[in-house]
Amino acid sequence: MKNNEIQQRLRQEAKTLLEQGQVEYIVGYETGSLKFTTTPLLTKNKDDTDRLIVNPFIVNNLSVYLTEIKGKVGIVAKGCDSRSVVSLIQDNKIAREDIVIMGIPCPGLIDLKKVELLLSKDRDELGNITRDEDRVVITIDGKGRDFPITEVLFDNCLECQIPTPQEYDILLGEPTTPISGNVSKRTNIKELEATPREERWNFWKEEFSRCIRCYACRNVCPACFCQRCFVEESEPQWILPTPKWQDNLIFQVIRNIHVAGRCTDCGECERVCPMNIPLRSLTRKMYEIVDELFQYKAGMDKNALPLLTAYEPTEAEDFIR
Amino acid sequence: MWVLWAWVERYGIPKALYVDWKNVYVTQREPTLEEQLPGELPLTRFRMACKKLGIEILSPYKEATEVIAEAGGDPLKLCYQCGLCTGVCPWNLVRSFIVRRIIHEAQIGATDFGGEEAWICATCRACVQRCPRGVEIIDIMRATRRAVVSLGIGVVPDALRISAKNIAGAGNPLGEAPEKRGDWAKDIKVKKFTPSTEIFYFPCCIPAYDPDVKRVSQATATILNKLGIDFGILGSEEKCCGEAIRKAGYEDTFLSMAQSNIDLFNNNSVKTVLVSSPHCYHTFKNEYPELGGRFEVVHITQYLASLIEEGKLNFSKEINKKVIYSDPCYLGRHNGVYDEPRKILQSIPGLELIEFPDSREDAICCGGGGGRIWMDTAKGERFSDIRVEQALEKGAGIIAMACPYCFLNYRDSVLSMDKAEVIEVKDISEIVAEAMGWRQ
Amino acid sequence: MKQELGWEPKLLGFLCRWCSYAGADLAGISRKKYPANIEVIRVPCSGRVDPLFIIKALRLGFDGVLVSGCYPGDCHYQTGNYRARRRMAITKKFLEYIGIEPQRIQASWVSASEGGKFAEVVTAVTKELKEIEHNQLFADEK
Amino acid sequence: MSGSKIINKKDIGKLLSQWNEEFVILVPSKEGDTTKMAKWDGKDTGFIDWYRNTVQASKTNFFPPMEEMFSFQKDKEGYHIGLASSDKHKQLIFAIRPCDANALAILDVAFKDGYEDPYYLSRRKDTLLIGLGCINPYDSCFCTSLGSSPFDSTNVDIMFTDIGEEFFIEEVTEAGKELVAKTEGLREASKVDEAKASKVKEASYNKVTRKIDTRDIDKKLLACFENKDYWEKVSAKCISCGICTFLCPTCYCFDINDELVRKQGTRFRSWDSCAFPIYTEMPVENPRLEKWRRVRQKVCHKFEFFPMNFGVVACTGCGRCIRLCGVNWDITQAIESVPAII
Repeated sequence: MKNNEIQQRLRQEAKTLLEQGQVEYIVGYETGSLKFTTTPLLTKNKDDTDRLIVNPFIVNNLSVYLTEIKGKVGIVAKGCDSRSVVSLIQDNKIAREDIVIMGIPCPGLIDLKKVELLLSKDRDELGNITRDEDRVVITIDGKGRDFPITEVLFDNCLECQIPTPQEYDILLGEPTTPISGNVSKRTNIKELEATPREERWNFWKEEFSRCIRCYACRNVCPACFCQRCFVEESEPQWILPTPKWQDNLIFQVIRNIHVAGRCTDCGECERVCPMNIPLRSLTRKMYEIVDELFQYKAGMDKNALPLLTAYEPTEAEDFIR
Repeated sequence: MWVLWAWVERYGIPKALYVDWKNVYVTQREPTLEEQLPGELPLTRFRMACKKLGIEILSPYKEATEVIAEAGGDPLKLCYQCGLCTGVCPWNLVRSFIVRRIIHEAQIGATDFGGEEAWICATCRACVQRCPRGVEIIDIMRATRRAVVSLGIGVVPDALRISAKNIAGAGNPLGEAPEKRGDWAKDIKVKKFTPSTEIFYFPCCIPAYDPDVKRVSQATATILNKLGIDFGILGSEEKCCGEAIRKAGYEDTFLSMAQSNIDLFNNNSVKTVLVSSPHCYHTFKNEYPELGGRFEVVHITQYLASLIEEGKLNFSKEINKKVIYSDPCYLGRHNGVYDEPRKILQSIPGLELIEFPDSREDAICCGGGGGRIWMDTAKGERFSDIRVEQALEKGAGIIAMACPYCFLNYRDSVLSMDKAEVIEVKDISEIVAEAMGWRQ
Repeated sequence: MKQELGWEPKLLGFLCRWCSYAGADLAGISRKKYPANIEVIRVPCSGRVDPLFIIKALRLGFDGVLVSGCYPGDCHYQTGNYRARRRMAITKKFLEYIGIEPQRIQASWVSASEGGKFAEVVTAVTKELKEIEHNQLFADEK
Repeated sequence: MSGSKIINKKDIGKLLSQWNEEFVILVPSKEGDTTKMAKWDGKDTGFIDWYRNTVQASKTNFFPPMEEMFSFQKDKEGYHIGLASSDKHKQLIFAIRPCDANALAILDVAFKDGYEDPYYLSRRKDTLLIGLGCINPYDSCFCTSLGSSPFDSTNVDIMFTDIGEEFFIEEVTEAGKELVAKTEGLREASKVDEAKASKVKEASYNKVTRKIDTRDIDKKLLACFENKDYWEKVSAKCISCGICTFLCPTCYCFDINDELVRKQGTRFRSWDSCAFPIYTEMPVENPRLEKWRRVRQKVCHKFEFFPMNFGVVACTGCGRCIRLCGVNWDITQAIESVPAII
């Protein structure tokens, strides 16, 4: 099914959901105000459903709004998003019956930063970006240039094993298979693990001295749903709200430990960071640790206990004396 | 329109018109196109006529907000909205009362006169004491209430209106006959004050009239008689000190009460006034001097403490009870009197003095100040309930009072919580009288 | 920076009060010899130890953190140590990845009757900490 | 214009090193994968090609994300306060965009109102701003709708205009004239150069496609201040992070914190944002807890309160809040959809 067929069907489904009163809100994507961007659309009004779109730029993880919206919600969810929804259900933040999941089998999304690096041109200087199967054609002032899709997809899309939503009420389009045989460019977990300890620490020290603590990584993440984050505690004040590299580093380390078993590697934290700190090199590592130690993948089964509340009689205790 | 027309015909076009009610010149209808363009409000034909004739409309709102801003004075401009006043206000223990927003509204002249918020404050001074910028929050509350009372741009709570009428008429908030004001002392040998008498005892209206609180004035008189102190009362000629009515916004009623009292005191060349109520103490000490009433004011606890110090007052009877003392706001926070009452209680043999969790500067108000004593406070919102619970937790046998308003509130709380057998509410003068073998 | 010879590592121990703390007590009573580098914080259960405590301790200058609790199954609160095990597992791996020496984060099961084992654990941990250099992670702070 | 000069792009390196003797030069530079005005390394002038506008505006050089106000120590006699070493040196920012320069003018108003901020003003005082007009504005830029333009030289000392191989230099302020007079290696601009410059200016003015109508926007916002539905619709997708406020060149809110370690400590000033719920957390209440109130505050501060208090809209149309927002919240859409006064 091509994108616009999925889009038509999505609009139809969303409109009927609103008309029949099955849901009060529809959360989806609409065309953004800048070139090649999309923006979340939260609406109660059924006419707005005509603005819903599906294209290779629907990057936001919309489940972040579920903890905020009161009432029944119809949500458009890609593979990683639907797992975030399930993870929220596992944590009892939302009830499964309040959510209507319109699943979209995700073919992988185009990372505009990679496109800009590839062509050393900014997003708004590009003519058009069209994708067909495993090629992408980018036109710059008239001339079309053709690249393999794996050059421009997000790192997390390249490494994604579960592109089709597992938990859905409506599946828009046939299930897709993961993209095979690929090496992610920006997330350099292997290289970092290879470098000596001292260098790794200094690498993170360097990166986090740029952080300005805008908390976009925390606020965009559906797994970060605490009412009051430990960063905002003043008695005891574990870390300072000032962007010193030590406090930034501790903030990011503890945030990753808190979202362990909840993070579905949607890559949003790295995408929104205005200082371009490679946060996915942390979240992906935690994702792999959790998978390696406890064979646990976030948001796969809505009845499973969250990672850190469950335990097995014998597991992962080689480091304990 | 006709009145305006007739007036203009006779006197010519006035320069300005002072209008009481807002809806005289703004209506609810849709604005016409000419009004929409410059962003005007829809005007009545009356207002349009005035506009054409160039008559300026003076709205009471502008005047009232200026009065409030003036009352706030310079500190009001310095308020940086930190919200500390809301934090320390006892009302937030029982309901939501955002003092910060009221002060902000006063800053930008958007005070809500019609609302109920203006009448909640019990003027307990917890906020003024803590305000980092020194904003006189009580003065702002008083100015708001004055605006509503004098300019009639809001609704005054009924209980308050009745009490104000009583004070203006009968000189006491309870509406009792002025002649009977001295009756509390009929079966105690108390002489009429003459210029030669040393001390003039001025009981507040409540201990003078209220049957239950009469014990306080009678106990005080008995103590003074027992110690052979030369004192007198003027009974029916005394009028209410007016402290609470001024805080309730009835400025002119207060001024007339104050004037009559000052004349009474000066005619009888009163030198020192002994009072039972911190509210009288506050008014006589801080507000009468500007109106010409200069005399020495002593609260009963201060007087008794000085007597103990001079060794003139000693106790014959033991009171083996745990007594907890509640600091009245107008004695403590407003006038800084904390130690004298405690000294008296500690010098009574057998008496164990204990303290509230929040005491001295942090004492929680009983809820009676600023005219609140006459207004009804909803069941779950009475501070004295909280204080009685605190006292019970501490295992107190007696709650020692030093103010008639506190006395009333605490007594009501103890009764409504039906703990009358477990804990008693007594004024310090009663306790002292008992410790001197008084019949009670 | 060649650290001085007489340098002694500072070790912070979170001991669960039901088992490890009692074990440490027993080690003391039975005069077991073990280095005095450890400073102990008694916690109700090893499950109480938050990764934030660990990284804050490292920031304050401790050279190592030992979290010790009851053997799986003996926990007074039934599941406290199981949870601690999972949390410590991911914390240790993640902090290693960030660039903190693995020897700085230690965990052990010490039951109330194992005074000897507690002494051994502390000796072993102190030896390991001596091999690696002083905690320089947050050195540039006051 | 009299006294305007020309310099070839290739000689920019020489020009900067000439100025480097007297000033500390800040140029657009890449720091990790983000860009800001940072100290010139002495040779690299590659920024002329890739530079459109930095991610962090020049506000960061005067009002950094975090600065040490003073340190304090407690001992027997009491507290000793040590003022942070204010590095007194003459500074020159090369190639600042007009929108950032205008923003600095707005920040000056804010930091002088009522209390002169020593930290910001001391840095701002001895700094020269060398503007560089935009020939390639972003699609998110809307400076033309705020009375400015890609070549607005009101708040810069010298204005550079890129006319192909060379830069057309115009002096604006006295300090600018002095500096140009002192610099060698510039040739007089001819009529042809001037024509070329004005043509380039004209062209880039029209390249700014995004428009908003700010005619009595403050009255319109005042009228719809209580309109909860409108603000809820506008703020629905916002995730209350700090990107738009921290990277906005005219946002100046800050928070003050002390770091205490045993007997000594330091007081820090760091950025704060009205988008965070705890920004207005007070005893008992939080007047702006709901998201729609916070988004309303962000828009109204710039387009209503600031114009009413200081007469100028506190936005220069640099477009950072649009292109860097994680959910593409667009302030121009918010302003355009403000309901007309009824």
